[in-house]
Amino acid sequence: MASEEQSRASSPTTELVVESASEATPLDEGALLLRIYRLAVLTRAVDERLWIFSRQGLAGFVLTPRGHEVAQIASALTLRVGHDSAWPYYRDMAVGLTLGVTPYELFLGALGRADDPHSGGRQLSMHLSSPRLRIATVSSEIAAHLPQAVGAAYAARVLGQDSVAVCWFGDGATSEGVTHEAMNLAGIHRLPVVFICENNGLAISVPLALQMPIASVAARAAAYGMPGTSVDGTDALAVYRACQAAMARARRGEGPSLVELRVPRITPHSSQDDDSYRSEAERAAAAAADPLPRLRRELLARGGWSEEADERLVAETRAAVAAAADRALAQPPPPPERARRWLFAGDPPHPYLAQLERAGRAEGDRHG
Amino acid sequence: MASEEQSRASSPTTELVVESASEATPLDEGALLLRIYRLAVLTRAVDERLWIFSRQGLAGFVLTPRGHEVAQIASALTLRVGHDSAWPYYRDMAVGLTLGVTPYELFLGALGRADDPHSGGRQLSMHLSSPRLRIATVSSEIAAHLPQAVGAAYAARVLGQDSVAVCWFGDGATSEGVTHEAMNLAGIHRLPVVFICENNGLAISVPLALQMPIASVAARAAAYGMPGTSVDGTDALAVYRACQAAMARARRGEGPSLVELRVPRITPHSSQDDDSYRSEAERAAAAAADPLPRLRRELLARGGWSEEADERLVAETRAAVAAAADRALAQPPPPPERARRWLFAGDPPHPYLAQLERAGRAEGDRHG
Amino acid sequence: MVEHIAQPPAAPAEAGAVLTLVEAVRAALWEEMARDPRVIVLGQDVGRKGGVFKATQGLLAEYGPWRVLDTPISEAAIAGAAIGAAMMGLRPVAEFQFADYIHPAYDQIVNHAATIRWRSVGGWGVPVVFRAPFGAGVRGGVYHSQSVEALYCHIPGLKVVVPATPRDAKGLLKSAIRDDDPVLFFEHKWSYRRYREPVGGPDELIPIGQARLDRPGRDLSIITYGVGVHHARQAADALAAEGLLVEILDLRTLAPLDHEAIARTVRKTSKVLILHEANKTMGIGAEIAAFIAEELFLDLDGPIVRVAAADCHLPYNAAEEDAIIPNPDRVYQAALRLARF
Amino acid sequence: MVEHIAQPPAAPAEAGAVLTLVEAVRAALWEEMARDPRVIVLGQDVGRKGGVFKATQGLLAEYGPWRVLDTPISEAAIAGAAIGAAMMGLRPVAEFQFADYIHPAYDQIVNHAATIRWRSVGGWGVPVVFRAPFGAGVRGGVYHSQSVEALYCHIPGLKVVVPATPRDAKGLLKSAIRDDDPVLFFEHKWSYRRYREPVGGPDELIPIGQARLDRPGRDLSIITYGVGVHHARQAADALAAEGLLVEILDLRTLAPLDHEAIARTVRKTSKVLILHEANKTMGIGAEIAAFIAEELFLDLDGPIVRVAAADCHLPYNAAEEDAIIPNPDRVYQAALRLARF
Ligand SMILES: Cc1ncc(C[n+]2csc(CCOP(=O)(O)OP(=O)(O)O)c2C)c(N)n1
Ligand SMILES: Cc1ncc(C[n+]2csc(CCOP(=O)(O)OP(=O)(O)O)c2C)c(N)n1
Ligand SMILES: [Mg+2]
Ligand SMILES: [Mg+2]
Repeated sequence: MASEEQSRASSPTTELVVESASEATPLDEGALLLRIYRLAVLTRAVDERLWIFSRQGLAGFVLTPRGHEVAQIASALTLRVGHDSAWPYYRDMAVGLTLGVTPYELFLGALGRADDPHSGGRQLSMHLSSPRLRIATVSSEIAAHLPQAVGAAYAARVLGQDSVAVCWFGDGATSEGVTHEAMNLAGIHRLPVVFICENNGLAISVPLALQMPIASVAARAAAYGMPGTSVDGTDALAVYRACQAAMARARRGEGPSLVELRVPRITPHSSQDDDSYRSEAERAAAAAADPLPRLRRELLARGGWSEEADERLVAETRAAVAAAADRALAQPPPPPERARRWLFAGDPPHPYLAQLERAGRAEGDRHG
Repeated sequence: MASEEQSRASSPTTELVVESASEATPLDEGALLLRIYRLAVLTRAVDERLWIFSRQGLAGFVLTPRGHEVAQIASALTLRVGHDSAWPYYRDMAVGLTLGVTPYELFLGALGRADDPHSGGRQLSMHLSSPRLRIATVSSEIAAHLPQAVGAAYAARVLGQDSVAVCWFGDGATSEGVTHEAMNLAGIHRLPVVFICENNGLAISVPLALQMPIASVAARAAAYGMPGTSVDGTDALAVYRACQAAMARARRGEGPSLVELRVPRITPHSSQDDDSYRSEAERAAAAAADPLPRLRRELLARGGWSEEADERLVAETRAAVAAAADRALAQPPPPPERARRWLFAGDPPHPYLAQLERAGRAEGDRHG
Repeated sequence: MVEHIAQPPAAPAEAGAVLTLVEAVRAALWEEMARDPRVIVLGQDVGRKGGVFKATQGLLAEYGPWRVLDTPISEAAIAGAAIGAAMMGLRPVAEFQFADYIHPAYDQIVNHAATIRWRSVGGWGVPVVFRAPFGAGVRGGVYHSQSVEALYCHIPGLKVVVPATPRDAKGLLKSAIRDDDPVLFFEHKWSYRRYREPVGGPDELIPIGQARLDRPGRDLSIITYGVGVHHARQAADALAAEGLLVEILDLRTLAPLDHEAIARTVRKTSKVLILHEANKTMGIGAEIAAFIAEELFLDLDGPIVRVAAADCHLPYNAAEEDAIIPNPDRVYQAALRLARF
Repeated sequence: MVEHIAQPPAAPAEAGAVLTLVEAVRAALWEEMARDPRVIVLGQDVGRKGGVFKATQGLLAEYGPWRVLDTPISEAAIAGAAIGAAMMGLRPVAEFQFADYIHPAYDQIVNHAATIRWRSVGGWGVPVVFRAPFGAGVRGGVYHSQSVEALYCHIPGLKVVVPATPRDAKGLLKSAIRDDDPVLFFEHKWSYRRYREPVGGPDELIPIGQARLDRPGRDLSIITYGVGVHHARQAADALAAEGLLVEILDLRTLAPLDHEAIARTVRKTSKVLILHEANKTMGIGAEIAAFIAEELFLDLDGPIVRVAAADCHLPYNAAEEDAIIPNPDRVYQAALRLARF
């Protein structure tokens, strides 16, 4: 098949080289953990603020990553930003923050402000989108982005680009027909896709036992001729290694992988949910599995991180997030007459999005 | 869960008890093989006649079971007719003949005659339907009947009926999203479903290697927590045993199974297809795997069957089929003003279908 | 598991109970499940959670997990299993969590539920109800706001019902469950808890296919359904102040349309405004207008006006959403112009 | 594998070549793939077999398996992968083997292809063409006969194109492929090989959104598309014998409708017959009639007549199928009645 000509060996990668998020230098584990921790603290601070907005009636619908942060960050760190394409779902706030989305931009979205570069306030909170960072526009619909990610990987092959498509989704998404179709297509053509399942054991109220007859999502990889790994999604290094291996495999042209990250869902499904279907004990167990305290303890134990540094980080992060929130609050909603803009090509660009794209390109020029 | 109360142990079955197609007495292997062979000869005779109709322009679209006959018959013989529900696809002529559909009825359909009890001439040839035999109405659409079969099995559980839903489909159907959703749902609730894949290695022109990244359909069963077996679909006893085991499992309340029957596709996909995408060698290999000569040789070798008996069977079958064809040819097409009848409940019954149903019920009364 | 089920609320009240629309839906489900053991409910979160809008609350505790099934996120299988179960004698009520997520099941509904009776010359039937909350105004964004009802009205073999009031919701859902054919039943989520009224008792069935004269009038007819009925009432009140008597026809069923009721109101007022929250282009208003322009041309005294959404997806932010969807004031303005034509 | 590919036919001919509709489709694909390496074709049997109607014959040999992809039977993934690939810079042309099997991809098309540009405020675009043979008259039964075009005209963000002639098929498909937004492109399969005409060269683009005056007239307008154009021509010939000059407007694009061209012909003849093979209820004829009844009410001299399928699924047997779908004689009779109104 002519396809063989187009497959190329990817550049060699060693496990703990972070070729992502603006740096491409080797990192030691401690530095990596600290990096993940900083992003997790940032995510938590943004999340806390969103719940406040929600309670104040300022943000209509809050989807929270609480419990998933470390899984999201450690996996997202394995991407080359703006090069690999990212296909997150609605819970992936920390994927966004890791890839370069700012808290200000997230608040613009959650508050439905005109400048929101993701959707101009058209989508619910955390529905990321950034052409510059190659983050595909998130929809609220479960699993629909999986075949799209596979198409992105297919495009990379046709265009001869060394780009991997990375796709995040919940355990609930594994029951959708498109998930099967997407994984199958990726497997047939050994496309560079990494499927990352953030398995929190619940699709809103529906427990895993009512979603699938087997215990492990990763076990399904075999049906698609790809490797499947299941790792503790609160173990930062384990997540990072598993995703890095899957990325390396994709870059070597060996095809897709499925990585299952087992995580707790600490909050209700969303700000609209009451979690009444879980027992007190179940909720407590989820809270006890919070990855943040664990990571903090790990950093302190390793040395090079102190209680004082930690307090400073949290305080500084909160202050920065509060400032971003205030800035976003001061922004206006979209002008009503804009409602039908961008249904089709040819409209003038969204001003703030265009500005970010220009700045991103300029930065890219400097770095390239 | 209250479900447990509703699950009941099914009646014990031994492997070679045919509880189906009007008899429930133990059969020896020889008798079973002969029975399968007779039905295969009948199927072939009907099929031959359909191709003639097609060439004469009398039947618009012929879908042929050639190569699949033994797989279809031996699997269908494991059903209790009118009790288990049958969910065939468009290639399953021999499933129909085995369950009690007559050649005359098939010809009525292929010729688009008013009396066709399956669809009144509304659907293409071989689109079976028989409430009395519990054969669900076949659609031309790949895989769409799989979740419906699962629903039928679910209904049996809710209604406390000891009925299995048996679902036939091609390798092509395994790529559809609904197939995944259906198998998953059946697995979760351990529903009494037998999934039978007639794998002929082709979805029209698309070879298995472009349909799935793994070699075996049966291997996918593991993803749904059910057993999968792959057997040579031209080996009558192997097919029968595999399906019988799956039926027994379903009746015991242990849940669904996936049985892959590997078969040759001897003809082009349909009367509209030219098979130009297969090499001469590929077509020859398919023809060489014809299950009929093999079964005939086996019967002759076992004894109890002779060349003369065989010639007589073929001649008698051909004559009976020709008579049925002539009878069907003499029937009128539907009256045009009937076109919109049966869009909704409340219309008068289809006359010939009603007659068959009445006769079937009467027969059921006698046997019951 | 059972202990974590939300407290089962008391069984629904008798005739005359004053309920919201969503309570009326729940009451209808409850009563029909009590009446007929073949009725089952399936969908995402319908059991342990009782539905994201609580339309199925308490059913799991009352009727058990085989009759109240929490499904995986598999819309095509939800629809397909409901179809197969219906063919084998059950009366499934399949819930889609939002109408916006019914699309993955489109094939099962239009290619199968709609065709099975016809293609088997009456041999098989599909008594399924496909329920879904729909509609805008809740700031739900692209995927929690859609009006999808028109997408099913082109398909023979399907019935499409949209109740506007609690009483109709209860009586129509009961009719839909007892109907021998597939019914799409769309419940406007913005209206779920906004209005209360006395509902009928366990035996009140409201027939599918019959419009309801919501308010008799003289000068102009507003033909509408769902949340449109409430907008029309407000607009009509305001127009009364201008001396205009507006007739409001609540269609209740979109397929089949009640052509006679439409003809009656057109002949009476000769001026027609059609109102729906669904997009204007190819909303059911198109079919109603076409029917009138074809069959009642000589009865018309002015153009047939449509007030509907501005052919756009629906955003989360209020400013843009309000710019797109109809509201009582827009209905008032359009009606005034038409009345003066 | 390569040796079994059907003999690659010669590359498509130049401007003026006399082609059938399906040959014109193939020529457009061939030329656009030659012109732009980002164009790919994917679908079931599009490669080794060259498509069940041979619309893609020879493309695999010419452009290789990465640009001509034989997919599994996964309509949702075909659409979804095309969307994702388009977002990353390709220009995919996704084929559904029959329009009847596009429904499993409905969600990807209406919830994603249609929304992605809008929901990302222009950040992402989806330049995909979704092609499918459609239409009746081939005795294909319920699943090889459907007219599904109307099901996409309610959805903002989608364009819907239906060529009636080979020249239009070629020029419109080329425009669709070069369009930056998703286009549904439906090819009437009964017309695939029935008519031949000279087609345009590699640079002839026929713009999406513009109707074509197929035949100027005076007494009555037939507004139609697809196979309807051919029925209308026959009916118009017969009506000419009665002294009636019929104007035929071929819409070519159903979304967006060419409102100006519709207005021109209505103002000219004041009598309108809308013709389509799709079911009457909620076919695009409904929208056209509603538009006219709303915007051109005073220009009308008679009811707006629709000739369309009788709201039914389509059977395999000829007797019932012919009773359901329109034909030139039915158009003739209805036009005559309208002319005499
Ligand atoms: C196709 C579709 N069906 C239903 C929904 C409604 N819904 C929103 S979130 C959700 C549960 C998703 O669970 P999971 O995929 O495990 O993600 P989690 O929220 O647990 O991270 C459901 C059913 C949806 N968004 N999309
Ligand atoms: C949903 C759907 N998509 C496409 C088709 C067109 N089609 C008809 S038969 C066929 C191939 C089916 O292959 P397989 O399932 O292996 O069955 P086989 O014909 O080989 O027995 C295709 C693609 C269809 N019928 N349904
Ligand atoms: Mg989950
Ligand atoms: Mg096959």
